[in-house]
Order: sequence, then structure tokens, then C-alpha cells
Amino acid sequence: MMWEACVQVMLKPGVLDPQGETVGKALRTLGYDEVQTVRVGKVLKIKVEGADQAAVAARVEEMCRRLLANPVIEQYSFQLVKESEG
Amino acid sequence: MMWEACVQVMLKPGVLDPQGETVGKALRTLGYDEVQTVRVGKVLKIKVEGADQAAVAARVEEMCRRLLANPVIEQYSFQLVKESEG
Amino acid sequence: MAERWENVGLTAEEYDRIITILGREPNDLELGLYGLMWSEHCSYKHSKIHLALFPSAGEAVLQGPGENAGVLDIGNGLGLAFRLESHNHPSAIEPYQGAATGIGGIVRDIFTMGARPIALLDSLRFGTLDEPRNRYLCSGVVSGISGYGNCLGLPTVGGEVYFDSCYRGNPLVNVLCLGLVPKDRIVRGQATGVGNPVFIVGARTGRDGIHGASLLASREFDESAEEMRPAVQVGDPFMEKLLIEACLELFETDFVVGMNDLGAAGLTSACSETAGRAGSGMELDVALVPRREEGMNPYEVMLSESQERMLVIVRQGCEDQVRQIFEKWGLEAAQIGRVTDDGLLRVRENGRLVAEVPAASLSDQAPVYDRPRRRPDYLDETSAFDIDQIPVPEEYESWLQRLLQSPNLASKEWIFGQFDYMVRTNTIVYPGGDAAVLRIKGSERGVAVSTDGNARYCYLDPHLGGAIAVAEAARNVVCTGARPAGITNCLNFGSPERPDVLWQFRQVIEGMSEACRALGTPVTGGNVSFYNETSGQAIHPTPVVGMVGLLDDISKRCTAGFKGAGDVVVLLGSNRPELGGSEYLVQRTGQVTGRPPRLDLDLERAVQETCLAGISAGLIRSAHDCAEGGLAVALAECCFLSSTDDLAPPQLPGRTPAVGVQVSLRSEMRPDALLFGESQSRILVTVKEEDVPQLEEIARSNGAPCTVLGMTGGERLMITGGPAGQQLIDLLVTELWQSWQSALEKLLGE
Amino acid sequence: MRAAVIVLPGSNCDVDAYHVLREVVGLETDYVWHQEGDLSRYDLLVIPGGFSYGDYLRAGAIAKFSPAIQEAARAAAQGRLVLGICNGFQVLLETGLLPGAMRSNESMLFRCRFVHLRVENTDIPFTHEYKTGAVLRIPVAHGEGNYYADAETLQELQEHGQVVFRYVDETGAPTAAANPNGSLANIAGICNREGNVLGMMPHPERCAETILGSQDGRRVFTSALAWWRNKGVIGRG
Ligand SMILES: Nc1ncnc2c1ncn2[C@@H]1O[C@H](COP(=O)(O)OP(=O)(O)O)[C@@H](O)[C@H]1O
Ligand SMILES: [Mg+2]
Repeated sequence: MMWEACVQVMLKPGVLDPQGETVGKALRTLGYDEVQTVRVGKVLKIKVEGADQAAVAARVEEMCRRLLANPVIEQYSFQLVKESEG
Repeated sequence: MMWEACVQVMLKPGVLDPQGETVGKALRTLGYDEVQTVRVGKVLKIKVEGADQAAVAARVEEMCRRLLANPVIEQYSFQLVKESEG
Repeated sequence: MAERWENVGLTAEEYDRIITILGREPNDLELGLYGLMWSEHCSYKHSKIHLALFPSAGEAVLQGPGENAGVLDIGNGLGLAFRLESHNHPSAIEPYQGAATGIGGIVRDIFTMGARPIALLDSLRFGTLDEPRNRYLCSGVVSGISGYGNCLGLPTVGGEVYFDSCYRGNPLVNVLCLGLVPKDRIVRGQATGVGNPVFIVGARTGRDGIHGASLLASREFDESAEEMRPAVQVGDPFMEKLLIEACLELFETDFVVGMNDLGAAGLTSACSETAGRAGSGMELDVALVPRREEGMNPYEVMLSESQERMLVIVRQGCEDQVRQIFEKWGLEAAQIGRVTDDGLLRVRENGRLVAEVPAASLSDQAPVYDRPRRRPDYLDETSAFDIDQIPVPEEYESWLQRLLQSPNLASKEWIFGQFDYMVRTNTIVYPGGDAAVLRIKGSERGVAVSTDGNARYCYLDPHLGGAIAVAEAARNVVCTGARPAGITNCLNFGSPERPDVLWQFRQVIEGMSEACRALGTPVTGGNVSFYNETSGQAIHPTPVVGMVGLLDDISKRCTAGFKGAGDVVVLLGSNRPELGGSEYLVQRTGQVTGRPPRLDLDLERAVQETCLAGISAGLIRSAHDCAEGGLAVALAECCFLSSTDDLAPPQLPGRTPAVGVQVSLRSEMRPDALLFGESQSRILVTVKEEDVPQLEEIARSNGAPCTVLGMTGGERLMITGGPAGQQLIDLLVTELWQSWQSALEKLLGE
Repeated sequence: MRAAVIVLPGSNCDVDAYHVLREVVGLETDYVWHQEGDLSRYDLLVIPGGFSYGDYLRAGAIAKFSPAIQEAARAAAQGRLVLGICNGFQVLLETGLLPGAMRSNESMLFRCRFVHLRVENTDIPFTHEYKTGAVLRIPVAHGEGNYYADAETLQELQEHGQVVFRYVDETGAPTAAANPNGSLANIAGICNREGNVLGMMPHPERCAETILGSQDGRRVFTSALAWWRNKGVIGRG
């Protein structure tokens, strides 16, 4: 069976996000004064093969921990969706 | 009222994604053979002030069009969530 | 329960000393300030008395140790500011950000002096690349330097990298920045002029890095590092770039009295140092400091190590103009206090006094220790090593091939190719050779720069190893035609609380000092990084020398690669049977053992003078230092870097070699020592055939041995020699080149 | 001819472009701050390399809103010359003055090195002093130089001779190995239909003096000057 894991990786709260700060400033300069804060992160859409949801989730969790997120400054979360066949 | 717009920006399907390819390769090297494809995008969490959901959505839509995504290669989507006061 | 002082890393005696200074018990904030400023990282309390041995005076020294960077007079009314600094511990936790913020920090040290930063170098050490963690650290560090340095528009023009198992768990990341400043406009980190306003500019202050660099670098490094993780900071090179431009624009005015970067120990250090140096005082209100986070208390504001911030002391009455300049660059500038004359650092929060201590007591009255030193026992064993236990190999070609693919000797282009080494269009000798050369636009002059430090030699004989680090760095610079002018350094060691480590430390400094005196290169500054150990296992003593040299006429600059066929290859210096500590010996035995090569400083000077004279007379067409891997590897490198260009080229990395070489080494020595031994004070040069006598004459008058070895040409590297004059090496240059060129990428490219 | 080097927050090859224009080619040249809204007195606008706004979000994305960049659009429409180098090229793509977009290098690594370029079109103001098919040695230094355009755009570019430079090997062949970043069809530089706006990833300003290892980039600037002197007529060098 095919799954899509949608992984979000964000900087931990309190960790400086230069990219978010700069985008926020740019938006306000463009006239979007209502913008308070911006934080920028990564989203990864991973197609994985696997029979069992729990097992797939465990593997994705492991991928996040080992490679996709840097636990020193980042945190992650993900959702697993079953792909329609074909 | 405070809202959080969670904007996702991904490369259009069909546009080769070097980062996704690299991450996919790295995952398979680490032994995650079940990984088929990886696409990497950006997620922006934008806190905006605004009274009315529809109006806020229209503004965020405009931000995406003008700055946050490059329509030549990217597509975007977003969700708007009301923040709990305080 | 821990005692008060223990919580901030101080001893009971140090606590008593604080009470004596204050005449009372410190409150928590005050104690925190002392804890930080009296940490090893900030106070140099274990190293100070040893560092005093360095010769730091010289005619050309405009600024010696004590300021944010040293400055040398390079003529044309210009000063060259330069400094080397470590970011080892942060990089061990988060390689990308650790290295990136390391660049950020050293660059701030340079423009704090009023200097326009012009180039970077990086000196790196990692564990061996067979371990995934070390590969991760290495590629992370390299991309961190690349990400930050490239964004600033600073060329990273050189550096070095070694891989050795002693750095497993303790990688070293030392970075060097150079800058140019008009001699009469050097800015000092001094808070003078009572009533002058004090500004903080640049990034907002957050909770990041509280107890970051200073505490991390002042403790043994172990599992508890895990809980220090939030101390890791994220660098913002874009902010730093704006900060550089804004500050340099400010220096064009006369609004600035003094400036200091906010590095380790943040505001605490910047305020107490600037006031301390000037003998003044300072008063500030933490409530005026722009914050990134809500609810920060005075302790957090004073100790935060948020990046990309500067402290600026401004002439009274110029506040608005100063604000305008920062505004233009989109930066915040907040007035947080003023200079006083009572010698006190007075901290308020919304007007309420929260700390009051003598400024100088924080910055330079930390206790100074002369702790016990003892020669380590392992030296008996390593120095007794006898090379005759190791049989001479059957053949030498496969050993040469193997050496050239060792990550310690292979081409470093996979690394420096990720750095923009050309931006600012001053780099006229690119990385890949001995030293990089930068032109000084608007003059005929140039600056050559190199970093060096072979820690294996230091491990086997720290005194000798320290001296060799200086001599080799000077030799590298000399190979470009530049006269060595001065050094900065970074001393990376284990815990100074261990007598054997401190003994090594002292010996290295003595060796370095001796070489600096002999070669006329004063020490203008540096940095000490202690506690580089994991689970009681210290790294090899690793001094890194950053040497700068001056070229009066850049059209005479010289590079390492052969310049086409038909040139005569000459060795300045002499070969000795010295295999101790060599890469070859490590590859053969898996051990760092033996005695390192000898260093005769008179010979060293003679060789360097000969090389300089030969280059400036226009005789020498290429010059390359024989270093790790010995003569055979040096000859191969001269082929790899060869070109047929007539003009002195900047030596483009990554080009296919143009010529081979044929040499014969007559010697009674065992051939492996002859080929791969790492005897010091040797430079391989080429000259036109008709110029050989003239070079020999120069060598004779300087007292340097000078031997014709052979001739460039063909496509092969051919070496005959040894007692029987047999064929030792006969290989196609392009084939050797390919494996040398691609070795690191194979290991790290994934 | 008067040239302007636009300085964006985060530009860093501005000094190099300025040096070449002024010291090497001898043009009257000014730095103009990105907030400048009137650049009508300049005949050539150079958007230099660097990391405008840190290249945060996307390279060149935030810069496109700067008044000076908006002015570049006006200059382009009036037939004046606009040259975007590296980050400047990325800015031109983001503003839509040139078609397509940039992605990360295929290797995901920043790469600084000399490459070979073939001059594909010598009929524009920036290249008329080169011989068609000339192979240049010129440095690249970027992390996002992987040019992309959809099939239709690519075809249009080719049909109208808008591909100005391609990555090639020493012999002039556009091989995959010669491509430093995975760029579509080995594209290194493109121009607009009229030929007065050029964007290129390699750095001609870094190879306009022999002391830097190559002079091959110099003619990009001298071509522009000659074109202007000839009042917009292309002379053969
Ligand atoms: N980490 C690095 N960063 C940048 N350049 C490097 C790095 N490591 C090595 N290099 C460059 O590669 C070349 C060879 O380095 P190295 O083998 O240490 O030379 P040498 O033995 O002559 O000192 C030098 O030009 C050096 O500047
Ligand atoms: Mg070296």
C-alpha cells in the first residue's frame, strides 16, 4: 500500500528564525501591517510503501528523528494519509 | 482578532525538485527502501490580525500571489486558524 | 545542594575574591556576571601567564593582543586587522549553525576595529571519515561556513582540514578573518568620554545562547551537553551583512568613540571590557534593550549571546545621525546607557538598580592560575619508537597512490569549492596551493595568508610541533613570494586542569615563540580553546597558526604548480630520514608515533630567504612547500597544479594537470623515508635551465642547501633514487590526479 | 555612457561590478541605493550578485519590490540596458523581466569554480564583440543556478535566440558534465526578446583582468559600451 507522509519541520520556539523575520518585515513593507510574526519551516511530502499504518508511522518518525529534523533546533510533526491506489 | 495562516508552498508537479531528490536518496541510503519519492516545500506560519475571516483570507491569498510563491514554478495553499485569545 | 558559586562555575576562593572586591556578597545577577566573565573562555585564567611568553612587539604592529583583533602596518597608510578564533563546542552540537555563527563572530571582531573585512580562512579538524557522525559534522561545518561567509560576500580563500581519530567527538572549527583599515582610523573597544551615549545595534536580544559559548567552552564536554542544546544559536548572515555596511558607513563619520562586538558573555562582556579598557564606567538600563522575546529578566538580557549585535559608544550630540545611518540599513539602534567615570558597571531595570560592580573587576581582575604541569608518560613510548622495526615496503607506487587519496592529503576542492573564494575580486592566488594571495586594490601590494598546525607533531613533541606550525605557515607564505609579517593563533587543547595538558600547552607556546622570534613574526592576537575532550580523552594539542605575509609587488607572485615543460626542479633544503609522526607512518602502522621531524630555525630562515630572493629576482617560476606526505607528494602536487600559462596565474583549482616531472634523488636513505618523510625546511622550486647557477649562488650566499633534482615535462611522475638509484615511482600524472582530486568527494559527497 | 550599480540590502558583488565598470572599462559609474526611485540618467543598470535579503524565501524574491528594481523595468521598456549577474539574474526572473525561474543546484551545494561558456547569440548589445560560438572561461559561484522554464517558454527562448550563454566543456560541447548546476538545456544566461536585458549566472566581472585568471568576461561590458557609442547599432568586434 502507498502512503503519503506530510512532515512539517519548524524551528523550535525561541530559536531565531532569520528567514521568518525577514519575510515578516518584507510583508509589512508591502503594506500588510496586520502581519505580526512569521515563522518559516519545511514541509516534506514523502511517498512510502507499507502494509500497516502503525509500522509506517514508526518508520517515518524514525526518519524525522534521524535525518529530516535537527533535534537541536527543530521540531517536527507529521500526518500520514493513505494514497488512493494507482 | 488573531489568526494563524499556515501557508504551504510546493514546487509544481513536474518541476524537478533537487532538494526532494537529495533527501530521498539520503533516506534510501540510510536503509529506508520503502521511500518512493520526496518533495520538499516551504511552510510559513503567519500570525495576522483581522476582524473577518474572509477578509483575512483574501489578504493572505494576495501575499501568496505577490511574494510568498513564485507562480512560474510553485503552487501554494493555506489554512486559516483562529488563535485563542491571549 | 550546590553552593551559590558552583551554580555559576566558580570556586569558593573565587567567590571570596568577589566579596573582597565588592565588600559585600554579590546578588544573583552580579554573581552571574562574575561567573560568566571569570569563566575560562572569557578570562583566560589558566592561559594568561603562558600567553605572556609570546613575542608581540614589532615595528609593524599597530595593535597587539588585547583588542578585538591585532593590526599590522602593511604600508600605503593601511592596517591589516586579523584574528583567528575557535567555535569548536557549538559546532560539535550543531555543525551548520556552530560554524556559521563562528564566522559571524570573527567577522564582527574585525569590523569592530573599523576594518573592512576582506577574506576568511578556516582550519578544521574532524574524526575519521569512516564514521557517519564525522561525515555529518564535516559536511555540516563546511556548509555552515559556506552559507554564512558567502552570504556576507567574503571570500574564503584558504584553510586546512585534518582527519584524525583524536577529534572524534571533538571537532575543531577555527576561523580567521582579515580586514583592512586606514591606519589613522582604527577603532578601539573603549568607552571613553563621560556622558557619551551607549547604543546596542543590530539584532534583538533573545534567550538564545545564554550560557552558550562561554560556558560550553569552559567545561569538559560530555553528555550534559545534551541539556545545553537550547544554547545553540542560529546565525543571520543577512543581518550581519547589514551590520557591517552600517558600521563601516558610521566609521566614515566622527560620531563613534568606541565599539565592541557582543560575543561570548554578550552585553556583560562588551560593557565591562569597553569600560575596563578605558578605565571608565558604564551605566545601562536593560529595559531599553530591544528584545525578541517577552518577559526576559535582567540576568537573561545581560548574559544573552544572541548573534549579530554590536555595542557602539557614540559622541554625545550625534545620537540622531547615528540612528539615521542604522535606519538606512534597516537596523535598530537603541540607546541603552551612557559612559560614567566612576569605574562601575551599573545595571538598572526601569531605573531600579539591579547590579553594581567595578567594570574592570569583571574584565581583567579574574584570578590568574599557574596550575601544575607534568610531562605526559606516553612520550617515553612514542619517542622510543624505532623506524627499523618497520620493514621497507616492496614497492612505492601503491603507497603514493594511497597517500594521495588519504583525506589528509587529497585535494580539498570539495570543501573550498563550496566557498566563494573569488568575491571582491582581490584573490589572485586561489586556494589549492600553499597560501592564498589577495591584492590590495589601488596599490602594487598584496597580502598572503595561510593557516597551519600539524597536531601530530605537537602530540609527539609539543615544543617542536609548536615551532613547526609557525615555520610551516611562514614557508607557505614565502612560497608565494610574500615576506612573513605576523601571526595570529588559536590554541586548541584539552582540560587545563590536567597537568599533562597544561604541560603540552606551555611547551607549544614556547616552541611557537621561539620560531616567531627567529622568523621575525610577532603574535598580534589569538584565542584559546580548552576542554576539547570527551570522556577524559583529550585531543592532540592543536595550535593553529594564521600567518600573514606581504608582497610589495604582486606581479611577482608565485604559485605552486609547475609552469610547463623543460624547467629544472630544485630542492631548497635537505632530506633527512624522518618518518616520525608522518602520514605515511600513520597509514602503515595506524599509530601516531616516533619523533617529529627536526627543525633548525637557522636553516629554515636560510631556505625562506633563498626562496624569497629567487622569486623577487624573477628566477623562480614555481615554489611549493614540502609538507605532509613528503617529497613524493609535493612533487605530485606540483604536477597536479601545473599549467602552461606564461603569466603568473592565480592557479585555477580543478584543472587537468599540464606536465609531469622526472627526478632522481640520490641518497643512502631508505626509500620510504626519502619519498614520504616529512623533513622540515624544504621548498621545491623550478627555474629555467640557464638560471640554475644564479639560484645556486643565492642559496649559497644565504647558506641554504640547494640540489637539482630533475626536469619538468612528459606526462608521468618519475622518481628514481634510494641507495641503488632504482626506479621508485613511474605513474601517469592524470591518473594520480583523478584519484587525488575526487577522494574527498567520494568520501563526503554521498 | 553612465552606469549604475544597484545596491540592494545583501548585494555583495556590487563592489566588483563597480570596479570593472569604472577601473577596467572606464565608465562613469555610480552606486545607487535600492530606494532610489529615479534612475533615468543611467544608460546601463547593473543588478549585481550577492544575497539580496539573505536570499531568504527565494533568491531575488523580496528585492523585486525595491524602487530601483522597478526603475530597471522602466529602463528595460525604454530600451536602455539592464544586466543582472548571478543574484541580479535571479532578481530579473522574479520581476518577470526575464522568463523562467531558478531552483537549487542539483547537487544542493554552493559551487564556486571556473566553467566554460559558449556564446550562443552575438547579436545583442552585451555580446556583439564576441565571436559566435566562442568558448569563454568564466567563474560561477552560486547555490541556486539551476534554471527552469516550461517547455513552451524554452522553445520560445530558443526560437528567438534568447539563450545567450550555455555551459559547455572545453571543446564547446554542452554536456551534462559541463553543467555545474543542472540548469535546463545547460542555460547559463538569457536575454529578453529585444536583447537589452541580459541575465547570467556566471560572473563576467570576475574575469575581466588577466590577474584574475581570465579576461573572457570583459567584452560583456565593452560590448555594451560600444553599442551605446554606436547609438544602438551593433558593431562587429
Ligand atoms: N578547510 C579548508 N578551507 C579552505 N581551503 C582549504 C581547506 N583545507 C585546505 N584548503 C586549501 O587547500 C590547499 C592545500 O591545503 P594543505 O594541504 O593544508 O596545504 P599545505 O600543506 O601546503 O599547508 C591550500 O590552498 C588550502 O588553503
Ligand atoms: Mg597546511
